[in-house]
Amino acid sequence: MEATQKAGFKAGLAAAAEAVVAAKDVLTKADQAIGDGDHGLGMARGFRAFAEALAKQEGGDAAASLQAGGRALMMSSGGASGAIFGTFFQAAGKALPPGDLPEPAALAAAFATGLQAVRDRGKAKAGDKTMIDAAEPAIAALAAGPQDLALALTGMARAARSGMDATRDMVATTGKARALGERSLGHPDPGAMTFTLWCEALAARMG
Amino acid sequence: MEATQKAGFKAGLAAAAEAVVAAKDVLTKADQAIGDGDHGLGMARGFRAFAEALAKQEGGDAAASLQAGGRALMMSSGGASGAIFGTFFQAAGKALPPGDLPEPAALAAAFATGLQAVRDRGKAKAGDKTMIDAAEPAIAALAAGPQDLALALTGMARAARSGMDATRDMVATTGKARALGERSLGHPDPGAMTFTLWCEALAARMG
Amino acid sequence: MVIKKAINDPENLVREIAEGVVFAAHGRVRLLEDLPVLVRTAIEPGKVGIVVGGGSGHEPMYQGLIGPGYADAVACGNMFAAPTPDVILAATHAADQGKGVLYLQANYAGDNMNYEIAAELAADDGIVTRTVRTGEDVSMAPELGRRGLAGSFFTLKLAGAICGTGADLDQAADLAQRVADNLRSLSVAFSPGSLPDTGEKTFEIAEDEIEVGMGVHGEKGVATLKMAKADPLTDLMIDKLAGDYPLAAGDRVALLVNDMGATTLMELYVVTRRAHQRLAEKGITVVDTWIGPYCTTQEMAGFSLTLLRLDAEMEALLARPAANESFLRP
Amino acid sequence: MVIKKAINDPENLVREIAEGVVFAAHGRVRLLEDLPVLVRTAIEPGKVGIVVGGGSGHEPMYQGLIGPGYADAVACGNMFAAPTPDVILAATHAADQGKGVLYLQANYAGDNMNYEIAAELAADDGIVTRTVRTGEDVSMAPELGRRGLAGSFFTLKLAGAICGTGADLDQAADLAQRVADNLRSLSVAFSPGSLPDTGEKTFEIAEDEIEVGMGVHGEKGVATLKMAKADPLTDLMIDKLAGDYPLAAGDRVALLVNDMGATTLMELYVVTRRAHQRLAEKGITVVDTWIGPYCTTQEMAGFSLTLLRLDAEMEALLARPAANESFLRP
Ligand SMILES: Nc1ncnc2c1ncn2[C@@H]1O[C@H](COP(=O)(O)OP(=O)(O)O)[C@@H](O)[C@H]1O
Ligand SMILES: Nc1ncnc2c1ncn2[C@@H]1O[C@H](COP(=O)(O)OP(=O)(O)O)[C@@H](O)[C@H]1O
Ligand SMILES: [Mg+2]
Ligand SMILES: [Mg+2]
Ligand SMILES: [Mg+2]
Ligand SMILES: [Mg+2]
Repeated sequence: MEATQKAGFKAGLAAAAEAVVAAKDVLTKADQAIGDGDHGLGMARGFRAFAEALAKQEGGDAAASLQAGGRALMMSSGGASGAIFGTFFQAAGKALPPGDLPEPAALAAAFATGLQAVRDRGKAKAGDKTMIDAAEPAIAALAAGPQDLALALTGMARAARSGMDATRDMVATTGKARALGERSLGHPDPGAMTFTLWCEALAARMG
Repeated sequence: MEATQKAGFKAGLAAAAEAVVAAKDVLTKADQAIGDGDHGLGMARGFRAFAEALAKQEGGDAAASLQAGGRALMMSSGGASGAIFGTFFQAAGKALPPGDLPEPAALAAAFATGLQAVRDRGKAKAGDKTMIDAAEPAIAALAAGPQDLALALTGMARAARSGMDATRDMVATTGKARALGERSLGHPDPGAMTFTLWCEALAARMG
Repeated sequence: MVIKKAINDPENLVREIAEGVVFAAHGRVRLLEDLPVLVRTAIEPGKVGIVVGGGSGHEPMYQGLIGPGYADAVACGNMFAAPTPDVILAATHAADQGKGVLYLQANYAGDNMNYEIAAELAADDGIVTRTVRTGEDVSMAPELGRRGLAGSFFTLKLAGAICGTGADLDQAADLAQRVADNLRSLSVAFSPGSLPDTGEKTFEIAEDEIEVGMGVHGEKGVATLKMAKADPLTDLMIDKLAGDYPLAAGDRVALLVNDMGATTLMELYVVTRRAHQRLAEKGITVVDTWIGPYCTTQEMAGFSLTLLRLDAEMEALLARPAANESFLRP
Repeated sequence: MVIKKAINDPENLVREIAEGVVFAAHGRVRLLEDLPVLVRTAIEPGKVGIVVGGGSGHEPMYQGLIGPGYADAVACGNMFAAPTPDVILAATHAADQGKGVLYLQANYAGDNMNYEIAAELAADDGIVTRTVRTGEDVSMAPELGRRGLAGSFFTLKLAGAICGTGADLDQAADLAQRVADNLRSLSVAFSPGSLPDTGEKTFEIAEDEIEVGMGVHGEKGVATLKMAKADPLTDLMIDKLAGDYPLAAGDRVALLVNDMGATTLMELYVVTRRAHQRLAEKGITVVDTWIGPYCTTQEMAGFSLTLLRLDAEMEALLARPAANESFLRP
């Protein structure tokens, strides 16, 4: 097995956070279509705080990065996505064994724990047109993927995007879009988009 | 002296009132430029009431027409122009000797009394960019005009219009336009416009 | 042009507004049958009556400002047009408790003349009246006879307070005049309002400009500014107001931050904050603050700031309880 | 895009709004140093604390709704974004008088989750909390979990009233839940608001159309209507509200006619009038009426109607005096 990974996981998390911050406008546009138009603003606030927490962190323990970043995000984003993504990262960080560079399988297990915490917190399930529809197939792909972290993350990102694309055909049943019913059809879910962009940037930096 | 007059004075007053009602939009536009944009609405309300008062009036006594019409206008127009035009017609009517068809001289004297009442009420003087700037030269022309009422009214209307035109070059010092100072230059005074249209329609119907 | 307002036939608008007030006041306000006059149903016997009212379209001024400690009767004019003398006269009769009636009006030619005519008719009917006019717009030179803006709220509030203490007509009018003399206001607009009868905008404002010093009827301002942030704009306004008296360190004022229609309360809070800071820098104490829509110009986006310089009597009266019957209900 | 609002740097907006409230409250409200939390300075000892707060941009909800008989502390979120758990937790600590804290929030995913996390953290700190959510938007099917609109005003007002009588946390929460269960709201919009951070409209509405059933964040409505006059529009809304319970002849309700931002009070009075008439036709008694901006969506032109079906206890509590510290001041 040849390691393709080019950067540390912490650097990857930092790059992924910056990518979401940079996508502020496109995320906001997505939320205008079916929500209240603030998703990009909240995620930019949250992932900026995530990146700042990483910068303050001593060392590069992945579990600590996810926990500190998730907490910072939760306490600065606000809104639904702040609670959801904050819960996801915090719970994933708590579940991850110590170490700077996680194994793909361990990371997948930790993310699965994070996603379960999201389900417990928000009571949404697959098909409800939320970030879960990107995260669930993405984490499954990571779990089933190669042993090489960078390659595995690339597979994860690809699965996230097709999960996000599938949200276009879903009628929202949770969050602000649920009132729209059929009017939410045709638009991707903003939170699924954030999760996808995050995965893609993480994979790109690590690969 | 050949009488050119084709209609009774009461019919003339009714036609003049209708003409102002019909000019609602142009008067409103004029008030938008330097006032609050309601002059046409107020005058339309007032002159409609004027015409209704004439319709209810038995006989055709000119003094009674002016008084009843003026009172109806004052109690329905509102705003500055309601008080001003109402005062003008009421005071003029009180000053006019009985009879269906006034002599030009008597009418001029009555209108002069009406205009004095306007001055007393509103404290404006010639040059302040109000209806006075149309009414003053108009009444002077009527007083100095021919013995034939229709011809005299035609002269009155002509003088009113040139008085109104002159208000374009005046800086308002009274009414809503006074705050504008130089910004009021170039626009005619709405009340002067109403007075002019009224004179023109009266002259046209009588001539 | 589609008029995008929740109204019916504009012909009936003034009456329907008044009917809304009556419904919302749940028996405490009635409407005369024949004329658009709102009247408190239980005016305190022996009280000096207070009559207000101007053109409609500025709600809650004046239709919403009726109640104990406020007006006893409101004469409702048409949109932006002073009420006619017969309407004011009917309000006068309804408000009169034998102690005379105080007219509180803003200084506009139409209001001045219609109230004057009404006062003459009231005198014929044996009712003594006194009239106090607010004219506090610092965008105009004083010698022009300044127009009244939202400051009329304070004249009414303090006149209402002193009438509640059993003051007679002259005492009430003298106090109201002192209030009027100590008011200063200035307004700015970001976007115009429109007349409900026609849907037409009252004036145009460029995308990146602010209109400064408009009247309350959507009259154009006396100048335009480039769009500015809240703090410098507030500073400019407060400086102009305070400099106009001029106020001195140690002076005490009441502050009114008035929404002209579509300005958010969020913005008013931001402006309030800066107004307090700027006044504090000058050593001026803000004793109390009112924020919200008090005198509007339809859906105009913009706000006005009003200062009332207080003396001890005014300050005590300002603290007296009062209640509007259909608006500003906690 | 020029953002035509009287604000400064949008980054500081939430804090500056809160500072404005503090200035306007003249010592009766303070702001925490590190977090955007408004707190009454003199909470009655032994009282159940009331914490409210959601996204900002809806003023006066909730920043303006603090005072005796209203909230004890307000957790301020960013524009249209639920406050974060640490902010809510700080508000909880500030409001707690040892008798527990009642959270009153509107049913939105963001608010639900952030309040839930805060409640868990508060429990860790030994503070008992209970949460009541308003969700009264009849434009949504009940099984979707309806979102909360301006009706939250009544939940707060009645919870504030019962807490003023010395009720304990469970009594207060049970009453608030009964209020929430008896609320129904529906909103319509004529023109959209815009986000202060970006200047972007929250959605588009055609020139001749009305959006029906929007959320309070500028979410699109569930349907559009052709522009209609006030009376048929009001009838449609009242019928939908009354039919949803359904209300029966003899029922008694409170009515809230809420301006969503740029709708004139003139219009609200016209709508109030018709709402009363329509309810009377159904034999329903309107016990009391509130009119004005209570929950706004920036400068959106539109309004919502809220009914609260009353029982005897609610009706008595509704009449108890209360005071907002910076808004709705008579
Ligand atoms: N219960 C939930 N579970 C999972 N994700 C959710 C849930 N509710 C909302 N979300 C996610 O949050 C996104 C909206 O975030 P954002 O716009 O920032 O918050 P808000 O809806 O409070 O304005 C949605 O697109 C969705 O992906
Ligand atoms: N003091 C005055 N004397 C004479 N005419 C006046 C006076 N004040 C106003 N006017 C006339 O009234 C007109 C404005 O009328 P209108 O727009 O109907 O009333 P308002 O100014 O109350 O809105 C002005 O154009 C002017 O001709
Ligand atoms: Mg959103
Ligand atoms: Mg006018
Ligand atoms: Mg006018
Ligand atoms: Mg939001």
